[in-house]
Amino acid sequence: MARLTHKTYPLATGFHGSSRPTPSPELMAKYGYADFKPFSNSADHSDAALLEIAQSIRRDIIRELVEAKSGHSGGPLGSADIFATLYFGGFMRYDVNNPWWEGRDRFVLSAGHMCPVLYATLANAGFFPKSELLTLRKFNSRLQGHPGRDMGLPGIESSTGSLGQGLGIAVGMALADKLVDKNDRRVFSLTGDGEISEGEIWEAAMIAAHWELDNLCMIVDRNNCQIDGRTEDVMKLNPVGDKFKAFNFHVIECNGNSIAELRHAFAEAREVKGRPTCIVAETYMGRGVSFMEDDYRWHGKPPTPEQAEVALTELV
Amino acid sequence: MARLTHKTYPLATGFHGSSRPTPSPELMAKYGYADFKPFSNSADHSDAALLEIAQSIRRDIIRELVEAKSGHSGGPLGSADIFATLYFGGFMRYDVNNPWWEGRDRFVLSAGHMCPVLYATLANAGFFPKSELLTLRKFNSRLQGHPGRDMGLPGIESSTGSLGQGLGIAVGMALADKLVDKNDRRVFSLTGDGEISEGEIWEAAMIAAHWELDNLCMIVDRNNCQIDGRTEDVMKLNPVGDKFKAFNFHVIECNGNSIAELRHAFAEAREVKGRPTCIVAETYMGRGVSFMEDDYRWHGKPPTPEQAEVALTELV
Amino acid sequence: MSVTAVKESSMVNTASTNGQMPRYEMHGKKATRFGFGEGLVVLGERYDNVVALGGDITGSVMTSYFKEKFPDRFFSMGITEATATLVATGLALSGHIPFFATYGAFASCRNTDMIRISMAYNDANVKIGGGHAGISVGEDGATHQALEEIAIIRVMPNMTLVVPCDFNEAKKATIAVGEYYGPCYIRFGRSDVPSFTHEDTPFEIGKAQTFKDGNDAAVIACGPMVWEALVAAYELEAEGINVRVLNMATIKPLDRAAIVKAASECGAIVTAEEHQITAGLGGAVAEVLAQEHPAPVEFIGVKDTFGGSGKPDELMEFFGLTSKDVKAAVKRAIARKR
Amino acid sequence: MSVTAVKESSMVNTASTNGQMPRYEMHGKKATRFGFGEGLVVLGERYDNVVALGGDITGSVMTSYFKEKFPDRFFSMGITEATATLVATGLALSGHIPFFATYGAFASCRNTDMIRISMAYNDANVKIGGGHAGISVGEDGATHQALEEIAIIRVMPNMTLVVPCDFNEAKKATIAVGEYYGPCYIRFGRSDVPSFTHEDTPFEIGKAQTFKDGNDAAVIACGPMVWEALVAAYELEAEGINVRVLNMATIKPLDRAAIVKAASECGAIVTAEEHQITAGLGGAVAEVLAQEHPAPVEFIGVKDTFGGSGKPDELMEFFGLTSKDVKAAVKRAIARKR
Ligand SMILES: Cc1ncc(C[n+]2csc(CCOP(=O)(O)OP(=O)(O)O)c2C)c(N)n1
Ligand SMILES: Cc1ncc(C[n+]2csc(CCOP(=O)(O)OP(=O)(O)O)c2C)c(N)n1
Ligand SMILES: [Mg+2]
Ligand SMILES: [Mg+2]
Repeated sequence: MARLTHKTYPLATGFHGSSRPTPSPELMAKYGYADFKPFSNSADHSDAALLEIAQSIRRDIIRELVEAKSGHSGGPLGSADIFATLYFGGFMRYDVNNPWWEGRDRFVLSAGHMCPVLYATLANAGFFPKSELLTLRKFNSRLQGHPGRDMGLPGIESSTGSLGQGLGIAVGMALADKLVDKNDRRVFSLTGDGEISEGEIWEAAMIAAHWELDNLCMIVDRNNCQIDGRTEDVMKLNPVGDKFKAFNFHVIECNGNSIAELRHAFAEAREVKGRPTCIVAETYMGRGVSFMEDDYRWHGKPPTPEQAEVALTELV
Repeated sequence: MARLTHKTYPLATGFHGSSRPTPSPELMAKYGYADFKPFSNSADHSDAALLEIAQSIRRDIIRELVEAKSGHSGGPLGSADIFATLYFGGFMRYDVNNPWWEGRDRFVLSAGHMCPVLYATLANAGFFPKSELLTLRKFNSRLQGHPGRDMGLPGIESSTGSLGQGLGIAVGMALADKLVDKNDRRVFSLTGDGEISEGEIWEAAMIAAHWELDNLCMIVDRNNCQIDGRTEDVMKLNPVGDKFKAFNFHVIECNGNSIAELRHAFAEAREVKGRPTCIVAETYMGRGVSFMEDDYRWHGKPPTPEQAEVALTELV
Repeated sequence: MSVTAVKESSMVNTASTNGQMPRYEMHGKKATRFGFGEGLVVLGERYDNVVALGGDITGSVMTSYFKEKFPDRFFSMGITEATATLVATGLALSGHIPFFATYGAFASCRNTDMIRISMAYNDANVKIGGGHAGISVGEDGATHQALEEIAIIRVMPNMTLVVPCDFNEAKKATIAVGEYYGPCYIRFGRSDVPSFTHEDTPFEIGKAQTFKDGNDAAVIACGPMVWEALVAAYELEAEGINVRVLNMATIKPLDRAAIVKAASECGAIVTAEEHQITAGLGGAVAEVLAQEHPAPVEFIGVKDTFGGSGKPDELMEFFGLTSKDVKAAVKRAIARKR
Repeated sequence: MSVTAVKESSMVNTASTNGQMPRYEMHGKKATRFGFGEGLVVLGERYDNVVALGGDITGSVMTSYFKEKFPDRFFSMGITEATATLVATGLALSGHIPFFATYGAFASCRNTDMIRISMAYNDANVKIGGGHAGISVGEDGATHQALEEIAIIRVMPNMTLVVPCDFNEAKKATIAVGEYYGPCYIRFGRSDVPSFTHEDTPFEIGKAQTFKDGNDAAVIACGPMVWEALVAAYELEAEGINVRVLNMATIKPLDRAAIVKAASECGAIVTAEEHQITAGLGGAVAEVLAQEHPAPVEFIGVKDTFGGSGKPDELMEFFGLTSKDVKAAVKRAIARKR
């Protein structure tokens, strides 16, 4: 029997006939992007080293957003520690020189609006040059306002942006790996906390547990904030952990702004057998920038140039 | 300030220009429908009296289905005790002579395919003559294959048939009663158990709990059966009670084929304050008909005339 | 133009078109869903990366065949149409060719956002099977009678939409859809409908097939309405009216050339579909003609209302979806020729 | 027909149409969503059974105005578009007039099954507001640029669909929709667009409004494309081409008579919408013309692709949605006249 395959990666179609945006040399110099050396992915990194990477990601989020003049600050900053730990702490296998390597672990950003942190993470890992971060949300950029697979950006496994969908896609990937291809690849997916009010999250959870997808690790960015206010005011989510437990997940609750706790959580998740894991990571929206921290009004706003300067001095 | 109202009940549009189907006098005589006296709705009924009504409902389900030659036997028979207790045990206020009475409690059948039991219940209560039961699923009948509000059948509060939708409608009704009109009407809704794999059930649950709709009582017909097999094989639902608890419901687990237990459950639900109630009613699909009981293959099949005869002798 | 006038003018073309094409005959009746089920098994035999997802009605939409034959490549999703579409996307992005089938009402409406963003925008190689198309579903009634999928699916960029006309074509179309790259939707029905195509009747995604020649008018139909169109056309032939019948099995990408050719050679068009008269095949044809070759079109379809319970035949008649209706529409269309 | 020929033939009509209608001028820019927000407040003031549901973006779709003014009649639903539609249905079946608004992509796609069965089949008096229509959304990109709602909503029986052209009309349309019985969808946009209608500009559900007279061609437009059409028409007037501009604010029920009249008096039609070119307003117009008065139509819309990030203006230009595109289309349409 044969396998019917069609070349699908990278798509990189973009806006046909239009060229990609490129940042000016001045801008690149301003941010010192020209001589950036990517960080490595290794279990040997100390917590301090991972925190340094997280702060580097945060600085890049600020730069992305201030140049884009629109986009989401709060969630990305709050979850930078999660991304640093996951991508640089040796928990995810990937090859920046061969981004579509068949053996890679995969990450699906279910909360698509949080893409600035994913883009910054990928750039810090060396998937593409940091300069490209400065094209976020610009016409024909590979860094779309919400991830667009049609743009072919290395490291983007799926288009997302409609809340509640990415987790189901991740479940499909985990199912493919564990039950069809029977390999040892792992799949990670991050959702916002407001996002889990979407019913598809619970459908996906039920399916993942039914099929005992222990190669799936989802992370809920529990920052208690969404657009219209505090989550418990907009739509009561608590007790989040109990919900996933009742849906037959292995649940790990941790401080999502603590590299040490996140490392433990990801390490524990890797050992779980017979059920998927949900890491409920308690974070602060806007973490690291004093005037943004824990304030839901920063969900979807970029900093002004002045605010960005302050933020960059705080994020050291 | 004014209230803008438009006459909306009953719609009764049906298939314009077509007449309603009518069963033959012979058929009505065969089933003894001509001299049927509706049962009353009263807390004074003994358990035995309610069981008798449940059996009457069951017989009518068999008659509906054998005449329709298609439709759902299993769920309706299994849940007849729930309907008998709810509609005739004094838990729901309604007036068969004024079916759209403003003060009525409302029932939304979220599992629309189970309508034969609802139709039989309404006929046994006197909402419409029993003879009409014999028009189930026939061209231009008010008894559609899945409830159609356009037909204007008294007692049908909403069209349903797409699983997972009725509960959300019931939540909207409960919200209207408790928080907008601030009256003491209650809303009931029954879902299948397979049905709760639909994500909208969990969205609706979250919303009901967020708004503390203690005037909402949902019932899950926990018969462990759905079309493709046993629920835990098709999609693992357990622990059902824990799921609703984690979604901040007051949960009552009971034997859904025991009138006594159901009475306690509905009575308890009525007293709960600050949260909606979910009665997880453990039933047997096809209850009361030996060759159907607990067999998922009877989900969506009518009895043959021979089987119907046997069933009617068993259902005394 | 009176009917008499129609007859006379149409006489002119009779000789040139008569007898050039094989006449399609009914050879039994079988629902198109069985063709879908069998086609899926063929795909399973050919390719080991074809997988299927169940939506708790596998025995109705005939994914049960695949499930029995390839239990290791079948995965039950419970009743979660939205997320089943997402899981299929995840499988597709992993190099598999997932089929997810359920009733068309839920296969196109419960998951529309997922079709749009996860399936179509991702250009993911997911195949959705939508069963219980049209009001011929019968007794289940309006909620289960899918009449909106053509509009909903064809508005989505990147999607391919196929509506086979009978059992044989459904089988061929399913196989073709499986071997074709891209997000696809295939629509099929519950009730038995005439079988009239053969194993060797041509089928190609994106190509209309001429099932009967004629130049007085053309009926462009899809699904089981193709048979109704043929019956109407054969009957009209006896009246001296030569009607071309196009089987427009692919709604997207649409065979625009065949439509323009039909309009320019016949001058009058009838569209026939078991779908809302709004935004469906009729709409697609009208769009092409408006852009390329304006011509009178008569629409056969459900006239912007919901269905209801009843016997399939009873409903088809009540909703105006029979060969009789096609015939009358052809005459109206011809009468509108200038 | 060459452009020169067009000019000559069009001269004939100039005198009869020139100067008969007030010329619309831009008086500022304001997004239509603000009209929706303000209209909803007016309804709240008029009727105490008007209620609103929030989908966690109340500040984007301007239900925030209602929320501030009538906190007791506003209910947050979290991010649950499907179930919010159901809750709205329950409220409507209780005699209330619920408005639920969110981004159009989710207001029409995340809840399509709910719109079909609970809202439309129930004929429930629910009002859905779909914001962020079209690619003028800008930087958020394709997922958030709703381009499919017209097709999805107009295929549903019982639905009413309104697409206002500017701030003033959005406000009037919202009030009208609230006072009208039945399931309705109103579409509005995120970005500032020219304001050009006035408080007393007529608006009626189901009626097209002629915003400019002319008999050489007619542009039938909806939403902010009406302004682009007017600009094109005024520019063409200087070239001696008299273009009628119809504001087709109601897509369903459609003002068929106005379309037929435009075709018969002008002989060439252009449709313009910030929507997929497939199955939208263009499709609706093509359907009417095919059935009643075949005529050449040129379609302005997004050509069956997804959008993407960029500045609104940049995108409108790239996707061919400017007055320049309308102008060119008018010339093409006239060239196709016979
Ligand atoms: C289906 C859908 N509905 C609504 C939106 C609009 N939206 C984008 S982000 C967001 C809030 C998400 O809250 P949360 O998941 O907590 O993310 P955070 O605010 O913490 O970044 C909303 C409502 C969307 N993108 N998708
Ligand atoms: C949205 C939707 N998906 C699928 C169906 C088809 N369907 C009807 S009943 C049913 C099984 C429901 O199982 P359960 O709720 O346990 O009811 P029971 O079999 O016990 O009567 C399915 C899948 C439907 N009606 N609606
Ligand atoms: Mg949050
Ligand atoms: Mg069940």
